[in-house]
Amino acid sequence: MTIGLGHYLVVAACLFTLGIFGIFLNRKNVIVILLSIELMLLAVNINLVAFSHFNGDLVGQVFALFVLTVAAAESAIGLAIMVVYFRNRGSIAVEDINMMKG
Amino acid sequence: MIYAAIVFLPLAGALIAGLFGRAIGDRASEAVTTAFLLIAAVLSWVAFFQVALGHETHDVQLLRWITSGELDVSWALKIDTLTSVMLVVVTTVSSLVHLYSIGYMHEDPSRSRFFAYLSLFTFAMLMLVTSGNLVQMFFGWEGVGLASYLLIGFWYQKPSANAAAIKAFIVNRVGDFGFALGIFGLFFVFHTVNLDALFAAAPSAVGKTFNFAGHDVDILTTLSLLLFVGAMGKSAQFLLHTWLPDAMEGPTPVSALIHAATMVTAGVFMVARMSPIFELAPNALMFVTYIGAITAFFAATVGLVQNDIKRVIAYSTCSQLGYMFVACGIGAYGAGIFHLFTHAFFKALLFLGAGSVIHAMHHEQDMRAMGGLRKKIPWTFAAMLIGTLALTGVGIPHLAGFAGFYSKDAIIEASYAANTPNNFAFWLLVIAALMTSFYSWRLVFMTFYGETRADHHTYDHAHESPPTMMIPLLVLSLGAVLAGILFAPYFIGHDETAFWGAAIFRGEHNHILHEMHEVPGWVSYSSLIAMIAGFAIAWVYYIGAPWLPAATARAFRPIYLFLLNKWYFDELYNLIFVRPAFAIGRFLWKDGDGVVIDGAIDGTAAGVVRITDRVVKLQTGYMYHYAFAMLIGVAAILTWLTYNGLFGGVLK
Amino acid sequence: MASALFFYLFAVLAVASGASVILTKNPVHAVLFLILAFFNAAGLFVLLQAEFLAMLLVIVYVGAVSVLFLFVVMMLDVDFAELKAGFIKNAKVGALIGGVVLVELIALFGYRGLALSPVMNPSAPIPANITNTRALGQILYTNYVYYFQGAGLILLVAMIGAIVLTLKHRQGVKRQSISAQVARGPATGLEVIKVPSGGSVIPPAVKHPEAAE
Amino acid sequence: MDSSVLYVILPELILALGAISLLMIGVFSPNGETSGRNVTWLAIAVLVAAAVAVFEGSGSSTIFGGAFVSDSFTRFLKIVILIGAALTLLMTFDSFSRAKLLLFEYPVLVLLATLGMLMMVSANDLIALYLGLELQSLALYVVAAFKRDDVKSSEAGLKYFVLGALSSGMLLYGASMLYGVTGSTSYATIAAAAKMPEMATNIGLTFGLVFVLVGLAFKVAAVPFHMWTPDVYQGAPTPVTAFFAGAPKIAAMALLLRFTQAALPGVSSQWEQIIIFVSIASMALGSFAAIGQTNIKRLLAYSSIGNVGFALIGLAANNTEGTAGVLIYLVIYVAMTLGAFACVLAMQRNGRFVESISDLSGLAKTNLTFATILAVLMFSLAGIPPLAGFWAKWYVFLPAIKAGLYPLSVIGVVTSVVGAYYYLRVVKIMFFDEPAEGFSPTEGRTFAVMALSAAFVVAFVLPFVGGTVVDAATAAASVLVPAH
Amino acid sequence: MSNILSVVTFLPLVGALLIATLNAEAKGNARWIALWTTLVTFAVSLLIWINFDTNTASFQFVEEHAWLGPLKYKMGVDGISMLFVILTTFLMPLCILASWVSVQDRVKEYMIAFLVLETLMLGVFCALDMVLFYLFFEGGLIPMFIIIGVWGGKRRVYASFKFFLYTLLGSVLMLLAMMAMYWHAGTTDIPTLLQTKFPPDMQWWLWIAFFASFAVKMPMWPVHTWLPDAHVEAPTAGSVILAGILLKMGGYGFLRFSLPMFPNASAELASFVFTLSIVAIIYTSLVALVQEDIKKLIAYSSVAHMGYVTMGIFTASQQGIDGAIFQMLSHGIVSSALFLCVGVIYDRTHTREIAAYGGLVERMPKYAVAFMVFTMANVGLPGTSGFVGEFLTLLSAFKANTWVAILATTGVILSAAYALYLYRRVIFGVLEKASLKKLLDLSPREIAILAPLVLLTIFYGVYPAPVLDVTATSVKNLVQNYQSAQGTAAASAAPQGTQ
Repeated sequence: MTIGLGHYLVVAACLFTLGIFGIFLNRKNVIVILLSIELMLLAVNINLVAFSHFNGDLVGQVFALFVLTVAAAESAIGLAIMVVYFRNRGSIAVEDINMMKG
Repeated sequence: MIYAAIVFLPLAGALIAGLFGRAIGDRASEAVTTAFLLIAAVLSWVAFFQVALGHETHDVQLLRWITSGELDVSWALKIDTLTSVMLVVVTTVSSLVHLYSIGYMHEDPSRSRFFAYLSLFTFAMLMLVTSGNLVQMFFGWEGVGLASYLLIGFWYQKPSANAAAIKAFIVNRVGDFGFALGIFGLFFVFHTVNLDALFAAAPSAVGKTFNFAGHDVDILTTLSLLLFVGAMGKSAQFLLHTWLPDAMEGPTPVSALIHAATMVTAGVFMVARMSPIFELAPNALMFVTYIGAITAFFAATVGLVQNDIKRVIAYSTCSQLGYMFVACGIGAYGAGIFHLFTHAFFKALLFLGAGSVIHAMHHEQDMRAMGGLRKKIPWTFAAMLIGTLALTGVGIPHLAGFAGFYSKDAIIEASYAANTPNNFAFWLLVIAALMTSFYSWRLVFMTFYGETRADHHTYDHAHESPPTMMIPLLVLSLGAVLAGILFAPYFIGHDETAFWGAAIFRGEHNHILHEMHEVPGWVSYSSLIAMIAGFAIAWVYYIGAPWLPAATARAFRPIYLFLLNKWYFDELYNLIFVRPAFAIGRFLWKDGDGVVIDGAIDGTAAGVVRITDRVVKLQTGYMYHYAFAMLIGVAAILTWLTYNGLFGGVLK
Repeated sequence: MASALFFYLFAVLAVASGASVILTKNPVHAVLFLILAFFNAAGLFVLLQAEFLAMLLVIVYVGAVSVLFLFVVMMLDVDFAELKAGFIKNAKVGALIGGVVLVELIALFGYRGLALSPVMNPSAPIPANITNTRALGQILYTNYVYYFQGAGLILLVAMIGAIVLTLKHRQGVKRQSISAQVARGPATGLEVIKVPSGGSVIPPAVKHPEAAE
Repeated sequence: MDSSVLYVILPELILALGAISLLMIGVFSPNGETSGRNVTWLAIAVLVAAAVAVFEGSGSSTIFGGAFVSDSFTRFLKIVILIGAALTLLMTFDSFSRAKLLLFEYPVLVLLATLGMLMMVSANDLIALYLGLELQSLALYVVAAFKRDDVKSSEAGLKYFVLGALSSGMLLYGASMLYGVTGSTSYATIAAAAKMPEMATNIGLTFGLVFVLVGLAFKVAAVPFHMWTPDVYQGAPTPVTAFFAGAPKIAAMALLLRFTQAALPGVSSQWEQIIIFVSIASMALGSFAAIGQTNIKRLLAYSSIGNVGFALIGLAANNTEGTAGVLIYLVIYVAMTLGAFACVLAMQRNGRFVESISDLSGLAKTNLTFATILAVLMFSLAGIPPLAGFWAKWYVFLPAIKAGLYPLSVIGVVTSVVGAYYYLRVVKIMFFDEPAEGFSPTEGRTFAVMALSAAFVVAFVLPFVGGTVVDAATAAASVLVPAH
Repeated sequence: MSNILSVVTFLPLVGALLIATLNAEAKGNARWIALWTTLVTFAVSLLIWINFDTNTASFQFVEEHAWLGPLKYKMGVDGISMLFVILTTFLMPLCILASWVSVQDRVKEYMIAFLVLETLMLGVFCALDMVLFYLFFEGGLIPMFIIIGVWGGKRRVYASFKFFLYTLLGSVLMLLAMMAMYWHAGTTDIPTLLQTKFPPDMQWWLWIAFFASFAVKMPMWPVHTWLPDAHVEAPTAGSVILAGILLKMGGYGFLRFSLPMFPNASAELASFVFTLSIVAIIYTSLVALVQEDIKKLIAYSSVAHMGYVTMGIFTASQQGIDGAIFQMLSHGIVSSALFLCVGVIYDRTHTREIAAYGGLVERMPKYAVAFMVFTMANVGLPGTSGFVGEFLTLLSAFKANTWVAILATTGVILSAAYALYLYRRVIFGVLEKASLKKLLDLSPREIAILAPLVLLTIFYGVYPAPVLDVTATSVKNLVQNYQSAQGTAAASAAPQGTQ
């Protein structure tokens, strides 16, 4: 039984879908949304590394490296915005983020 | 040159009176218009002698009018015998009416306007009769309609006058609808609307057909009929007659001029003018005969029971026009025009006489409120008497008679000679003659004889009219007496061919004028008998046994009401045309435009707003919904492309 | 065989902990599950011979980012009792749509297999005889310097952003201004006030309260 | 690496170094408000300097192993972006100083975001695309929430961030897929691989393409990836919104153009379908949803969604004229949008900003100049000739007709009529309704932007204005999509 | 002389700019500048007319400059467009005069709007580039929208939106068609396009698209309902422009584009147009009969009259097209005059309800005369300008299809009915209403407005040659080309038929 590219991609696909699920199924907590985004990026990284490995090309890993970097920056900004929001609103419940609509 | 003067002097008068009437005053307006008309009348007689008796024809080109492709219409005057006869009739009667109106209208505040209208009418009528092409004729045709409209509605404060004016215009337009289509058709077939060219080309179209309204029909018959529809409207023939009695709402001189002597005869003139076409369409002519005979009969029946003095004369006019059309229909155009000519004198006389009566009675028109006026206004009575004698056609066969005697009897004889099916034309005309005699004398008796039924004040103040009104009566009386005897030889007698020249066309098989002189003797006397019978009955009813009319009316109440209500034509038309038009109009407006079209538009707008509301509701403000929307988008696109990719093979 | 075993171990654990991240109600637990997921992903990376990235994942993510999350969760002091329930409202439709995507993705890899481009000429082939870290290091600062600088700028933005958003200049807090203290001399540090007889001394700081800030 | 590379990336260098220098200046200058003001002016100067640098560039060059490209296409867009960014900065002073937001960080972030946009425009590689995009996006997330005491602003930032992160996740997932199946992140290689006949039906390529396009569609706010737009436009401080509506859209559209036409010409039939779908959806939604709006910023948000739909028509046509059309559309769109937002900024009463459309009531009576300018912009947005908005539509529909996209074109023009309704409504409120209380006098810099954009919109019909833009755009487009 | 068309087109714009520089309080100056501008424009346009060569069908006074890319700024007139230019410049001073007193609010903007509108309208008739044409054609919506919306009546908002969106919807489809034509012919130059033969299938679609625009503009039934609303709400001068010129753009468009450029489609779809025209004539006449608002009645009658125009145009014969052009010009004079007449009494009593009037002739005899002349022209009485066009179009309709002619001719009856009914209710009758008892007759200014219209109405009724001569050659050329196109289509269709 050899583990091929497809296996890794399926794992990534599952994680990616879970990440998306996490964003719109979660009604309560923004933090979980941020975590979901991390999951998606993780899935992307698995994809990239898997492709890199099976294509014999290092670029995938370079890409993954930058994705990791950016993801870290993104979390920082996301958390900062969340903190600002929390200060204004006293809540991070997703259902409360509803001042503007229509 | 004089022809142009004849035509345009009235226009000049109209413009002066109309535009500057206020500045120059009513008196000056009257003077100018009347003077111009008198000049025109004199010139017309000159022209008559030159053209009709001197056998000349003239064509005067004035101005280019409508030029478009092969259509080339000019303002031009075509003067031949027919025209000159009409010129004489129109200008003479018109000038007399002008003169008469000076007296009749002297209390009216807007006299200058009245005279402007009268002159304008005269101009339009002259344009009509002098026209060398159908479009200019149409101009005159509609122009007289306009003037008629203006004059009927002259007393604009009266709602009835306004209604009558509109009715006159619109019913005339119905006729014009046919006339216009006739013109279009002639142009379509012959590529010209100029009379001479049309007449030259007409024989080539005999027996040919063209597609009209989806059917292949005979060209000349169809076009003649269409033209005749125009004539029916203008000449108030059966079915399109309803406007004429109502037109009596206008001042009486107007009735005399327009609704007796001139405008209503335009239809007859037109049929005579177009004789080169009609003659080639025997079926159309037959239709003309039918309509004419029916009108003569129908109008006479209604005239029997009317109580308004002017309405009686109006129905009489209508009836007499029927005679003229019968004459044309059977090919005796000369007789028709001759009757037109004489009728103009005595009918104008009757109207102006009636005007004089009305003037005397302080604008009372109901004969039931008159009676015994013989002594109060003897001159008027005399004039009316002459008119009645002329109208009923009093005369001794083969010897002499009043004007109507010559012309009317000629038509009756011709109608017999024409051999219409069952001689219907002849019999209807004879019966109509009887009725004519009856209602004419009824009018005389009710107005001038017996005890007065007017209130004392009115009766006591009844007085003879001023000279300006009496002079026209005198002149017209002369005409009513003499027109027949003087001109019969030319119009229908032995000089007839030379007199008419090329103005009237008769087919090779048309020998009607010859045949009418050879009818059996009883035919010649039939009209005389009818006339006497009518007189006798009238005498019995209104002098001998004054209770009889009421008794008869009671006994034959349905018939009486039927006649009194003019065969219920107005009601019928109201029911099937006027009210539906308004109802449909309102329906189309409110439901067609309002509900359907605007409803669709506003509905679309409302739909847009509804969609907007939904779309806006989608924007809930919740992030997870936004994310969800994105996911749906992705899923949809992916599914679509996958479906195509996996199963469609080609991604297109 | 062993690698297959490990693959399944890591894969199942990664997916399971990923699922737990979004399903658990307590955000602290969620962060912890995320850490677990990252660990397992790092394991997968090792299987794919991307050791450097595996280590990076552990160090950067587990060591820094996740801890940051935990820190924020604690700091915000969210009332967790309030955050329970209320999750499953549109779950069915959501699951359907999400499921469709997932099925399509998996179908993509399973049904036909993922056909790779026939023209594969790697721009940076994986060198055979040097370590993964070295190989990456060799190209990262040369061929990919542009990206490297770009990533640096991104981190700069993150830094500025985090500061500008969260740094609060609280009102009424006395801050030390070293330069002002150092630059203080007699001219500014000393004020001679003539006290009027019978009056009181009002310090300037009280007279101009805004200057205290 | 030789110095010619530096010359090619000179504009980016100016921005990067400028941003960092300004950051230092800001940090070390004592007075908050004054330093914010000065730094903003300096930032404008940096942007102008960068624009000059772009303008001075010439020729086509690809550097950094194909990751960065500079040609007339990129130069065209970069100039528009830089001008747009500079003008938006020009509008910030008054508004921000009132809101006590005139911090030096803002211009620095704008500079960095702009740098990100320039990188996006020049991106010729998936990684470069991603990095540019993120540089821009992260800065934008921050500035959206910049009014940190304001709950709406922070909500805007949060929404923008979460959804933006989701979209970049998708984009990345797609990018990874593309990388996987083609074996490269470079556009050129991807294009070469995608041209192979067997790749035409490659599902992996399709999936990658879809996910990347979805990510980009999010950035240009195309339906159904637009949902963030109205909320963010409304919530963010107005100058920030003005900035959002302008430059980033151009950059994202540039990405879209280059990505589709340079990287994936081989599978154009696939992405054309997506673009058509997204374009129709955007035009329709932009037109319909805007009708119900009462907040002018939300209105402009929907308007921008609709406009993106129109711009995408040019891309769907997929020919030189179409690409040129998109470029022309973008220029005109930016001009109109900046003007419109300048007008929104000028809507202040007693020192407070008002954003309700009904606040414009009867403006023609109280301030005719203002009303006229806004009316011109609205008519232009509605696409009425001879104003620039008409030409924008002309230049995108023309290629669509050439490409035979009749249903798309018909739907497009019909929705443009629906859309005209809400632009007209603004005019109606200003001109037909009874006047409300007038606005405070407009600040000079804001007015300059208003007037400038109105003047541009009106003068576009003249050959030396419109002609210049059209010629430049055509030249730029022919680099990307050579005329057949 | 070489750029006289540009001069005449943009003169009003110069005037508008001049007014824009004025102080807002300077109402009087704005009026005078506007009046002088329009008068000078009229004078210049007369100069064009005088120098117009009636013997050639080609475009005259052509000027051409480079514009955007392949588009050219190209102007020129031929026999078809010449007179519309004159009509426009002629009506403008009257509009300005008509607004002299009635418009007191925002005079400056009002005058600017009108002058801008004049430029755009003139541009429509002079443009020889399709896109340039479209520019002017659509651009006119803006000032008209403002005019209706700002200076209009109660439901002005509804009316202005309906007007704007309705006409816009029509013309955007035309825009797409223009693009398709551009790709087919490679140019937007109208003279070149006139020589271009489009494939019959394509013609069909193009025809439909152009029809969508022109039919709305015209307006033809059933897309006419914007017109009554727009007219009712527009200020007097706005109605005048709307009826006098804007409606003519539709007819002009048919003559300039549909008929000559898509002759095969025109022939195929002529019966469709006839049907709509007939419905328009009868339907709207009946609707006019029951109107309670004077302006609405006149508006509906305009729709009916435009029915003759479309009918005449699509008979594609010399008489039909001559008649259609003449009808448009005449309608431009007559319906404008009628709207001005309504304005005269509206200014005095501020109502347009027919029921609010009656017996006006008592107090306003001069007015009654003028109104009568226009009513009669509206009815199509021979001797007024209304007759010539109606007559020619009906004449040609008979040639095309007798049913069409018959049904259309019924309009002659109906028009008499509604027009006279209106006249009766407004002018005739007893002057009972207290509000009317102190009315004054026409002021010298109003006489100055109406007198030229009265004169022209009668003059062109009696002597239409100046108009018909101008159009003749161009129309002849158009008809010839149309017929030869039918010939070639038949020839190319024949071999297919035998296969």
